[in-house]
Amino acid sequence: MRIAAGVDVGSTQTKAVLAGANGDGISILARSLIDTGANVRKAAERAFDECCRQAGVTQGDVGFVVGTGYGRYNISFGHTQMTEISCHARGAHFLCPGTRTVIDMGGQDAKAIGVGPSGEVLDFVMNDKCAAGTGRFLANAAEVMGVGLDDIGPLSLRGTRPVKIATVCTVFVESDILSYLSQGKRPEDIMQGVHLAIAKRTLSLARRVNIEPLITMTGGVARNVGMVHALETVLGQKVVVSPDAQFMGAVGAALFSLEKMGESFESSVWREHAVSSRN
Amino acid sequence: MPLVAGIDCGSGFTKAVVAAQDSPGGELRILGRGRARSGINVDQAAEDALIQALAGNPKSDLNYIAATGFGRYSLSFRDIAITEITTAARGAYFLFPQPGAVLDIGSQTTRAIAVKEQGRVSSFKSNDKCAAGSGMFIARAAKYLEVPLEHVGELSMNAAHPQPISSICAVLAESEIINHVSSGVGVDDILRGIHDSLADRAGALLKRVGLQKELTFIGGVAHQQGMVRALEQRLHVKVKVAEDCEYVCALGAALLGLRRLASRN
Amino acid sequence: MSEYRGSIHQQQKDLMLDWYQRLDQAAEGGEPPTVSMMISGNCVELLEGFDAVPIYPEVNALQLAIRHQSLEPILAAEEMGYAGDNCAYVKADIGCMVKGITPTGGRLPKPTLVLCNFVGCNTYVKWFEHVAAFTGAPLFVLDVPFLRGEEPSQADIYYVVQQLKEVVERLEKLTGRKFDEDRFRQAVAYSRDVEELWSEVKHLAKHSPSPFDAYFDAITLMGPLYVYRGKREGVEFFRSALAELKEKVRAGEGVYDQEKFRVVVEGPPPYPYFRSFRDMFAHWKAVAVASTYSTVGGLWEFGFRHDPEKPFESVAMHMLAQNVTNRNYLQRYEQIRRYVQEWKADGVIIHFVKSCRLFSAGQGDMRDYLTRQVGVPTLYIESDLEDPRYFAEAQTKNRIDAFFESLEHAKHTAAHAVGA
Amino acid sequence: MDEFERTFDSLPEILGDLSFARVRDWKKQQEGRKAVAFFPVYAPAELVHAAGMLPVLLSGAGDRLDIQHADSRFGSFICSIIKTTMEMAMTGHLEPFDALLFSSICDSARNLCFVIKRNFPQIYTDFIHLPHSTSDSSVDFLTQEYRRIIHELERLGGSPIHDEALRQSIALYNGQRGLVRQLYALRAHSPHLLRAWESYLLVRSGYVMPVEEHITLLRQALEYLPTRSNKKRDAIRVVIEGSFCEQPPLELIRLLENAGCDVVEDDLVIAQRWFTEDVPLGGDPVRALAESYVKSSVYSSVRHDSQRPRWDGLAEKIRGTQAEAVIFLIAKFCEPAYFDYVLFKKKVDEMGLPHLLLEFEEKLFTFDRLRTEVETFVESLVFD
Ligand SMILES: Nc1ncnc2c1ncn2[C@@H]1O[C@H](COP(=O)(O)OP(=O)(O)O)[C@@H](O)[C@H]1O
Ligand SMILES: Nc1ncnc2c1ncn2[C@@H]1O[C@H](COP(=O)(O)OP(=O)(O)O)[C@@H](O)[C@H]1O
Ligand code: SF4
Ligand code: SF4
Ligand code: SF4
Repeated sequence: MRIAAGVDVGSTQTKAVLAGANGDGISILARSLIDTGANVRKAAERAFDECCRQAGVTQGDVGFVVGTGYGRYNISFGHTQMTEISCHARGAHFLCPGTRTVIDMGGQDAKAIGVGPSGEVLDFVMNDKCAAGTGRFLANAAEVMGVGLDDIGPLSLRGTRPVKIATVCTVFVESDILSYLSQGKRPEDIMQGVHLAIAKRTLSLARRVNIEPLITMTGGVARNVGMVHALETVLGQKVVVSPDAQFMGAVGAALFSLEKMGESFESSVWREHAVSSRN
Repeated sequence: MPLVAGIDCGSGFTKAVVAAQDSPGGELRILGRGRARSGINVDQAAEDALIQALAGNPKSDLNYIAATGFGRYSLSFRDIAITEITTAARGAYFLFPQPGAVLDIGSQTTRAIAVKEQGRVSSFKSNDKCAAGSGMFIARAAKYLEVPLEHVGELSMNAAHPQPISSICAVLAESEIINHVSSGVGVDDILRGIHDSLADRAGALLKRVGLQKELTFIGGVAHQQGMVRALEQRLHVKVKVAEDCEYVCALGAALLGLRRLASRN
Repeated sequence: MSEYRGSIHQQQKDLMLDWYQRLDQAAEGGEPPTVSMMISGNCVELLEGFDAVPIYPEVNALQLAIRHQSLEPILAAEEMGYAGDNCAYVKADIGCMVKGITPTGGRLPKPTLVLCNFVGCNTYVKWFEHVAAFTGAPLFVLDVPFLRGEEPSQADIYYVVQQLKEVVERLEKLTGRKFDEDRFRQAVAYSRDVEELWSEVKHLAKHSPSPFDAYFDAITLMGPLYVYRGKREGVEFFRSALAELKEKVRAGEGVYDQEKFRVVVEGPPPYPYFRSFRDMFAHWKAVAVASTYSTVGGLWEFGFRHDPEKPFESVAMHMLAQNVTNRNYLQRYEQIRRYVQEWKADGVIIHFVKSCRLFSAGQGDMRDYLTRQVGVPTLYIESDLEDPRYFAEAQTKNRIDAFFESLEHAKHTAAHAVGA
Repeated sequence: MDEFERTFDSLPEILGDLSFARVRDWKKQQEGRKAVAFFPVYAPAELVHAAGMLPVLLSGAGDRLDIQHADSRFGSFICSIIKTTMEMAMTGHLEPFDALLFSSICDSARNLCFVIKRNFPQIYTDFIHLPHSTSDSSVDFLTQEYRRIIHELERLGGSPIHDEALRQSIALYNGQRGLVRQLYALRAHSPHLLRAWESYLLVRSGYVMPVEEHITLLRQALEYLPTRSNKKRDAIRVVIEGSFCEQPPLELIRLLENAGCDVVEDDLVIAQRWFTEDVPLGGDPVRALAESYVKSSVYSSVRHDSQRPRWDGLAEKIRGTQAEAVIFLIAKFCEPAYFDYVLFKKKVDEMGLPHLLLEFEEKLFTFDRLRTEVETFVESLVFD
């Protein structure tokens, strides 16, 4: 069986996936997730090692590695790089067949991707200059409220009278929340307000691409049930979430790796790509 | 002798100044100043700040209370509400009596004001949507660089190789800053980098209202010498800082309060 | 570097230099007379009748941007009160005026006449109003009715011809010169020849590989096209250009050693990042086989020619219906569709420039038309043509890479279906 | 007579009604007759009226519609009214209309016209080129252009438009415009009798109700208002300039007044005055209408006349009303207004008047920042 890897070096967390292909199709062999931290290069290596360990293979067994995410050019062992946009589309197409729209909410950016019938990117928009409405916004809110990341989602679901969050600035939201707390508002209502605010913000951006079903949410924030629910509320449509949502970029990268292995390495674009990335 | 209070209900801190003036145009006596975290109960914060400012005098002696700042309308015991832009201009002009540009950087807002004779506002521009240009940015940075806010100023003063901050977002800048730390960049150089980026943003606003050779810098951030230095170097201007810079709006309010009082009786 | 550098690039430089010298000379002694005009649907032929020289503020503005000098005048204009969202061409031009910056290097004369031939661009009317207000130069607004239908009506043509004659009278008064009708007719004849040659050049891009880039290279050829269209030098220039490019076709030489993608580009380029923008395409060996921007000054590849038999009418016709800016938005859709299909393109790049609502307002709908109706992959990116502050290099590269990755992937899956 | 006061409460509903119920009703009553919507700023309503159709101004969706689809058609840096109009079209709100008219006011609006044409081919959508020059040939041209529109309307309505009918329509609209001028004169003279937001409602309602009804409304207003017992306010007399197309939220207009401004002149929906004098009734009515537009329109940022500069027009307004200040109330991303601001500002500075620039969007949620700016402006004038 052919083994290939995808490594998604995100701003916040680094994800690696090993995928294998044999006669009866493609399967995910291992996945690993670590905080990116300051040393991007190291993070990528650690994530990759961890994957190989899980799968019980050596790096030598891995035929091809595609790097993606904002830190993709820092991956020393990658054969080539691809944008997270292509990878998320590819991954979603594979794990959630029929996907036409991908909404990726990561640590520091949010994207919407229009996906074609064969998993190709039709169109996309991203917010990467302002942390408003990203995972970071939520993480901040959670911190101010003294709630763990895993709990904010469930908490917000319990809200009944969501508060109105005026600001979208990740910094100023603190003071909003604090004043609501001291006004005696219930944490679940505040959290629901926060989630809805982000959902609105994200969708106003996402609507620049034609949002069509099937809508798949990817990225770490997809692990937040409250956010998924908020998106569905604002959209008025169902949103699909794969258990591997946060790994979607890495999965897509791994799939591309397999495709690369399936063809000769002479394809000039890939070469040039790999070279240009080093300098 | 009329006793007047100016209260600046800022988004971060509430500041009060109590002043007296025996005759209109006569010499002004500042009885005291007070400062309290704003929180949500504006009256409470104002009360606390006012008590300090009254320096022992009973509150009942006050003839007039002028409220200013973001929370001015929430202050129940006010005689008048005036915007923080008007009061900033008045206060600044009182301290440095000549027309020119005034820069006010507070917790959540940055303002550039062009001031003309008698401290009248001729034009102004403000930024209150994005934290990247505000005192909050520094306050946060100081927090996770584990530097007390009071020391931010001189640290950044001593920066030898300011570390530019490329991100235009206070939040995205944080990961950038963390990378700097872990790659061994000095805290002072990082803080100065932040001050430089703040100075550039302030510069954009100031240019819109018109900036000459000099600039009066007020608001809490003016405490930070590093910021002052950054402004001087990036904008090539002489920066004048009022001592007790974050009380300037409260002072301006008190001054206008006195005028209203005079015109009343 | 990837792009084509033939002898015509030197010729082009020389021609433009001559032009600037004549402007400098006019700034010196007030002779020859000069007329500032908009590039789009310009009536440069008319000026020949007075031996007058055109001034194209846009050309100056874009030169400034390419040389990374546009920000200073833009900021100067914003300090005057122009909004961050005003067309940056205007801000750069006005900014230069007040700051005494000379975008061309040489001096610029105060125009004998500010001729506002705004075709389709309302912003242009404001621009020239302001220029006139700030310089005190006389202003003539040549009101070109926007193309509401497929073709201009008799009333439209009559209206424009009337005004062209008013312009002639005005210029006779201002220059004290008699309008030379024969020179005018001669100029129109030269234009016809230039258009014939230029159109042939455009059609060479149908070959694969294309001998030149119909966006980036076309822009370098646009200077002579607007300044020298009505002159013999123009005819000679484009004759040699055509010969040179034909030779490349014969030799099978393309822009890149191996042409990988053929695209159509809509919208003006980000001049402040012209070089790096081009590299982003070169990186993927993607060549533009056609572009709408190169038809701002005139749309000739579909057959229109000036006609010395009907000089005034054909000039009017050109202004009304044969340049991309005065044609209606749906005609631009149609133009792009023909490019995609007749020039055999793999995709379309829409470059939204915030300055220019004429080009950009509604490009989302255009993308909808192209992807759904025409079924061609379309990339939509935003920046600006003059203001360097709106170009995010990393993000733009990311988007362009993602686009070509998906084209690559589509070709690849078409070839042999691997994966899911 | 305080039942008239109640009209001020009812009008916002009528103006904000995106289902255009009144238009639907009108069509029901007038079996088979058509309604024609036109995008700001100007359209020859007389032609539509003479065709027996109902002319209605499309004035955006205020804060009553979420942009869900329009953003994907019109990108960043485009004003709100373009997007809300597109949104209304894409969400079926324009269904009551049989025709849409646009004109050459700005590049965004022009492109919107053709985008709508593509997406809604069933509606007759047309673009009127209003000349940007004032020569006699411009009058000839516009006459031809109007004849073209008349021809299209005749096709749409299935019956010819006679000169006599057109003359009657012109006479009606002359009357309406005359009353609006009186209304503005009243306000300029005694602003305490008519608040800006009230006159705005009175005038703008003339764009959605039949002109005959509107004339009645204006008559009643002019009768009633002088009898009001409001007392004079100590406020600054300001001219509002820049809101000729996209309209500010009503709350913003109120905010200006509460901050201490008396609005004595404004160009909100161009105050529907169009022309500086009545359109002549003799001769060829089509030509008369064209001539009035070319030669004697009230100035606006989307109409160009190198003979009579707009900034002189603003100066006249200021002098005519003894205004003490100018507030430039400009829609975000409105390029014509942005450009004119520069030369308007130059003029107002020369006149030594203070001025303030405010940017708005149809839809605003928080007014705090605007309030602070207006109050500061007022304070800078009242505190000596
Ligand atoms: N269990 C969880 N519940 C809610 N949010 C989570 C959880 N795990 C991660 N996140 C969010 O996901 C973000 C990281 O997502 P990711 O897609 O990896 O971002 P990036 O790729 O930019 O590093 C974090 O900022 C965090 O807010
Ligand atoms: N002693 C100090 N040293 C350094 N910075 C200070 C000091 N005091 C206040 N600041 C800065 O000033 C900001 C508050 O300024 P202030 O003008 O009071 O804001 P506001 O009026 O909006 O509440 C804080 O965010 C902090 O960054
Ligand atoms: S608004 Fe807040 S989150 Fe957005 S860029 Fe500014 S600081 Fe960053
Ligand atoms: S708006 Fe567009 S066409 Fe008009 S001047 Fe600006 S760039 Fe040129
Ligand atoms: S508001 Fe201004 S930019 Fe928008 S459509 Fe109206 S005139 Fe054009």
